[in-house]
Amino acid sequence: MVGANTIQSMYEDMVTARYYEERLQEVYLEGKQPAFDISAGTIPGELHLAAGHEAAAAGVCAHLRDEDTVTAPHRPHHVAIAKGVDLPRMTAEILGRETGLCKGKGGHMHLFDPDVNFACSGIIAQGCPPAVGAAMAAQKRNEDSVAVAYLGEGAVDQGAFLESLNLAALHDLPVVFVVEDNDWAISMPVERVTDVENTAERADGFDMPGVRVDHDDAVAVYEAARDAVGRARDGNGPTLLDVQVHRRMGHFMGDAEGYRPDEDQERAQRLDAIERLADDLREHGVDDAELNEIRETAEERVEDAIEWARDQPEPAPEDAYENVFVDGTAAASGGED
Amino acid sequence: MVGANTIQSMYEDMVTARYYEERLQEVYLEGKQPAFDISAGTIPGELHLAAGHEAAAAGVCAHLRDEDTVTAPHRPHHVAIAKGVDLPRMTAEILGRETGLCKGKGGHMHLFDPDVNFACSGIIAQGCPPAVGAAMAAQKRNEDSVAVAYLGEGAVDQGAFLESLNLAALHDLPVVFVVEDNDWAISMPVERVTDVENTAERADGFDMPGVRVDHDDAVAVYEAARDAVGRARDGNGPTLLDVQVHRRMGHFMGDAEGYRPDEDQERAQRLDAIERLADDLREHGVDDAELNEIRETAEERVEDAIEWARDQPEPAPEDAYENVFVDGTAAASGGED
Amino acid sequence: MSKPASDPGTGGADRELTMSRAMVDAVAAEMRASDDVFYMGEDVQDYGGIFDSTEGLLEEFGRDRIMDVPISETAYVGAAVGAAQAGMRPIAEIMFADFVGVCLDQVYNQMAKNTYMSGGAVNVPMVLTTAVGGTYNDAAQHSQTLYGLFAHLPGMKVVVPSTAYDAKGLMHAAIRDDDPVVYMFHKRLMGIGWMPAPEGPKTPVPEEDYTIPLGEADMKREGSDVTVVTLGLHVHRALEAAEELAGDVDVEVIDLRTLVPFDTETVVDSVEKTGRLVVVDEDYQSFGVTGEVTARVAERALGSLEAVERVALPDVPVPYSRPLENEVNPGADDIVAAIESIK
Amino acid sequence: MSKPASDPGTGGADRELTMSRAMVDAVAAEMRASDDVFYMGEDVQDYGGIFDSTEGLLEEFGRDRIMDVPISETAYVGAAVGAAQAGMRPIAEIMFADFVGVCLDQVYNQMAKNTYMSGGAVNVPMVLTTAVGGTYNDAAQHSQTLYGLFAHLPGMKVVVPSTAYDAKGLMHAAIRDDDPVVYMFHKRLMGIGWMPAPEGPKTPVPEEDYTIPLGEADMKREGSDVTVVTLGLHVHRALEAAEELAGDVDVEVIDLRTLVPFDTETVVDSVEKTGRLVVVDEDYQSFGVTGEVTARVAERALGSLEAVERVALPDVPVPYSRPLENEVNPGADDIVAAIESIK
Ligand SMILES: Cc1ncc(C[n+]2csc(CCOP(=O)(O)OP(=O)(O)O)c2C)c(N)n1
Ligand SMILES: Cc1ncc(C[n+]2csc(CCOP(=O)(O)OP(=O)(O)O)c2C)c(N)n1
Ligand SMILES: [Mg+2]
Ligand SMILES: [Mg+2]
Repeated sequence: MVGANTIQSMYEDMVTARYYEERLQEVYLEGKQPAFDISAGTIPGELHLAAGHEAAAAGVCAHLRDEDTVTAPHRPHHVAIAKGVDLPRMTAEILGRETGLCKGKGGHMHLFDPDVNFACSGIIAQGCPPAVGAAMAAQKRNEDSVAVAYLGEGAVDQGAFLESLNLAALHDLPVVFVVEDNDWAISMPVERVTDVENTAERADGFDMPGVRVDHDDAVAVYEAARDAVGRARDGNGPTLLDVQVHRRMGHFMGDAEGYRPDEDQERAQRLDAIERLADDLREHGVDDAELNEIRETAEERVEDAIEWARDQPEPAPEDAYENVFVDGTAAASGGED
Repeated sequence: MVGANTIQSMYEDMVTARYYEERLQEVYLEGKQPAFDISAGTIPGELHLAAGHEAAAAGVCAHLRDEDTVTAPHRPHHVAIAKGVDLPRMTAEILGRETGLCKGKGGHMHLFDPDVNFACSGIIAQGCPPAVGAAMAAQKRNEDSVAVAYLGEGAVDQGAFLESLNLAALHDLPVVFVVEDNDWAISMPVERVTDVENTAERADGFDMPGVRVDHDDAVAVYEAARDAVGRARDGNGPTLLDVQVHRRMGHFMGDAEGYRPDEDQERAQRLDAIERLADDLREHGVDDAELNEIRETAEERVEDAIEWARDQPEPAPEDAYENVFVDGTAAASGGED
Repeated sequence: MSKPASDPGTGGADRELTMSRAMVDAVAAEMRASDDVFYMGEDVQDYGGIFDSTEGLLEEFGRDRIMDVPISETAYVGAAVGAAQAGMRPIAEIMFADFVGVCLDQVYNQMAKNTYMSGGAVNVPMVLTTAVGGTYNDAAQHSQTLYGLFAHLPGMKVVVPSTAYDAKGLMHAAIRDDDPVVYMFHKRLMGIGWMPAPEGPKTPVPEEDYTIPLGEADMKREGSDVTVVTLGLHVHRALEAAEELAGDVDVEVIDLRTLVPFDTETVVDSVEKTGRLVVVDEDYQSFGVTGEVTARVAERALGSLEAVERVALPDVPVPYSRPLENEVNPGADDIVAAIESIK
Repeated sequence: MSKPASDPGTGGADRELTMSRAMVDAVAAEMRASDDVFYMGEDVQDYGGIFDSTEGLLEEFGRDRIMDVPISETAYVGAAVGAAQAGMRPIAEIMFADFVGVCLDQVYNQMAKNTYMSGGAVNVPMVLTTAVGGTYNDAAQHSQTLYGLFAHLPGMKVVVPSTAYDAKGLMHAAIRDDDPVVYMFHKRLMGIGWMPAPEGPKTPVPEEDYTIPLGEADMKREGSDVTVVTLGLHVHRALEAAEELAGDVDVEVIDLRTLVPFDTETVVDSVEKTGRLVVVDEDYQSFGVTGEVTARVAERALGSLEAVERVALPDVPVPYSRPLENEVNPGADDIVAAIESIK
């Protein structure tokens, strides 16, 4: 059984993440209207929001500690929030500010918070091998920390993922692979890119347990992840979790989803893991006033982060030459050295 | 049932291939004794011989026509022979001669014979995607030709192979993947690189039939391949065949196999698919005189090829600048243009 | 067939097209002409290509010829290699050039080498299309051009159009070419609704087919004082810089258009006239395009060369934040400064 | 710490080592000093590395620290990235540099960029070792050096030793470096039993630890008439050429030793002295090392530069057959000819 406190804590993460994405959407569109120009506004570049994915983040990360490593793909915010990444500095990073997690160099697809061992990569499935490596480090050091690699269902046909399964299984490494199956890889429905209905089936061929969670029910994810993270932590090797989630927004901001049937979009709105979890909390005796309070607290946290981030300075142009190497070797092997 | 003619034809391929490798081994060592110098002698560079793999070549290629495509890896000769590659010109290529299949530019890991649609690549598993592409071309053109990609058991953890399985299954492409499991990837035994006992298990997770042939019994391979090639030709999609073979020689010439237990090497010598097939032929009433004759004919063919190849001229140095592009664009975008 | 941007197209009657429309125009014409041509990529069907590279093709050619593929670049780029060797003329798209790292082996060890390794027994008539470039804050993994990487590895031709007119002619040439051609289109030039292009790339484009031979640079502006050699987006930034300096410095702007084969003659002739060379590139500076152009000139016209400057990405990954990306991606102002420093 | 080849090591008492022994010596010392150092690669356990790069290490350090890995370069090179970010100091080997195409993304989009993309919040203290080079007829997919490819992509340091003395010092420096270092060792220099090395690479090597700072080129021979800039195997070919010309032309030979960071000063100073530059490289000529070296000199010392020649692989894949490979891989005779053409 999953206790009320746990459910409430997941609920907090999820409403924070949802509200965060909704607010980022608004901030992103600032300066991009009426004509949408990707390079204009408060947040330029691509922005991939994860509304509808929250259960996969909260349900798994509930089992993680700061020492545990998480790698996320191009759609990382909900996972970052559940992993405890510093929200104001993450927001400052997304806004390209000097005090952002990465001094404005990374942006929303490349968030690094070493305090909670969170990292991401914008290249499909390429977060998997480094997660395997973090797990390898833990194993070699006899530490019981684990690593979790998140990826989309569109990423499961990429060599980096498949090779990682084998390497993790071979060394019984403490890794959990979490596939967030939102049915779409940009405009490509899952049937267009693989014949395999759920990725958990692939685990078998790598001698690894694979578990499918058919609904984005945070409690169900939590339970599946308890086993998976527990196995890893106990030295019993990796697990593949395949979690059904729903993409409530476009692939990236500006995606009009012309390719997407209305019913599919409606279904994503209807099947809301957050509402489901609110019902669970109500069953545990949490009343609507309390739920409201949780939501308000989350919203305040998000607003504070955004407000703080907006006030942060942009980096100075010459900062661009720093940080290629940590030892201060000149940025430019060719430039004005 | 497999008829005597078929068995005899496979036997011919296999004894040809075996004798070819034995003779190449001798030719390779010419000029490399007493001190072994890889760049000296009649055949310089790496040489990967396939003695002990013959059943996997003969059993599958028996079902193929010239129009069917085969891609082979770094250990290609037995497959080339079974596919009907021009033996004298192949030998001339291995000896680096002007009249070789590739004018001396390819060498033994890069043999191309478009007359029988044979190609190879020395990069692990990278022959798989082009085989998928050849199958795609056949499907688009409504031709019933098929493609076969050969790879070693050490290659099954490489992204190129795994991605290819998915793409082939997705489009029901006429491809057969043939894994030649010789238990070793250079010095790495299979247990050191994967937990999966036979690769056929991996096929499942890509929605593809996987068939393991546990002994390098050419007749068993033939039967498994009949189904697999037949399925492909009939438009019913790809199959993965995993065939146990045995590496009777070192990984490459010069490999002293210090890492290999004596029993393992002895076992490889003992389990000889060619002898097994000779027994089958005897059961079909072929007597030893006839078997001898087959072998002698094969040996003569090999000797002729080697002799012809030795007589061929080396390419002129300036030929090095030709063939970067087929249209005669200067070889050097930078050189003396 | 090569025409200066100042008078592109065959006459005033030509429609003006964006670069993406011109590119698609050529693909469509080649697909009509031959069933052997087909297009594979991610999101090329219903989406029409993230950067409009296949917009409208699905309707005419259907899902067998405009193929969405799994996110398995190694598998489908390699499949294009195999299909090309089997006699078809596939076009495979890598959505961003930045992603070539997941499939480089198929690109440089197979696609580019099979012709040579086979002594010409086989050839690989395919086109590899890919989007390049920054300027919209997409950070280190989605903003590279990697021109130098592709051009360094032998066996593939490399094309970089800067205008609609060139885009069409180069695409016709690329598809008809019997060798593998990498066709690198700059996102900022495509004329995509949500990524406004500068003025230059939209040009008149003839309805009829025409090819621009691979290996011919194009003088986009004549001048006598300084030679600016560049490609892609930076052709337009160089032209802007040239306009800004007009009257003061007479700047010649050469658009390389293809990196392989390389048109050494046009570049050298120009420097022999002007004596001054500025090489401008959006790729990383070191071990890339700017070094190569400089070296070719130094080898052949050292006596004429009075000064040389390179303006390129200063060997840092592309940073996200606006002031940082602006700092490292050469602007017209940086080109002006470089010209002025040696004029 | 940098020492000319004419007097390598710390004194006559030093043992002579092959390059592979010197490299292994440094790895072993670093592994003794820290449990964080471990080595992953194919055939690095019982085989000791196909090119002797780990010979003898298994016995001392066991299978947990000298790890054979599946033929999954993306997975294990990426695992090294992850382990390095977690604070370890992994060494990952790509058996041949030619294979980097199967894992380039982990190399250039992750290993090389994570430090920058994180604004320095994380770093990736790993070493990527890899064998390079031809001369033994291993053809197009097993003979490349790809120096230019690695050096072009920002965020990784790139090291190419040419002697045992340098190999040890550079390996110590590479492992201790807090940034990713690509350590490219030439097969022909390793002193492998079955691939005889030329005379030069086997040198006296001190027992004790020492580092050679990354970014310092080494003058392997002083001279006043012509500067030859090169690296790897071709240092020895250049020295051979210099000896051959001794008395006639006084040749200076600079061994770059590291490509990133690049020691521009040593090269430019030399050319300012000699006025003549020959750049020699085993990698493909265009868009690579020879162009970059030439451009750096042209930018900074155009006035002193009287002549320049490039001698490199002429943009063809490496052919198999002996006369063909000999033709394209620059020999001492080609270097002599280049020097004579501009002396
Ligand atoms: C190697 C590589 N190929 C293509 C892309 C472009 N791309 C970014 S996200 C995406 C779709 C990913 O779909 P999925 O994995 O299901 O994640 P989702 O976006 O649905 O969360 C693609 C194709 C990329 N980033 N990397
Ligand atoms: C991508 C890549 N990595 C490594 C190698 C080096 N290599 C060549 S053959 C080989 C072992 C292959 O083993 P297997 O696939 O079982 O084939 P076998 O040699 O046993 O026939 C290796 C590691 C390579 N050629 N390509
Ligand atoms: Mg998805
Ligand atoms: Mg094997």
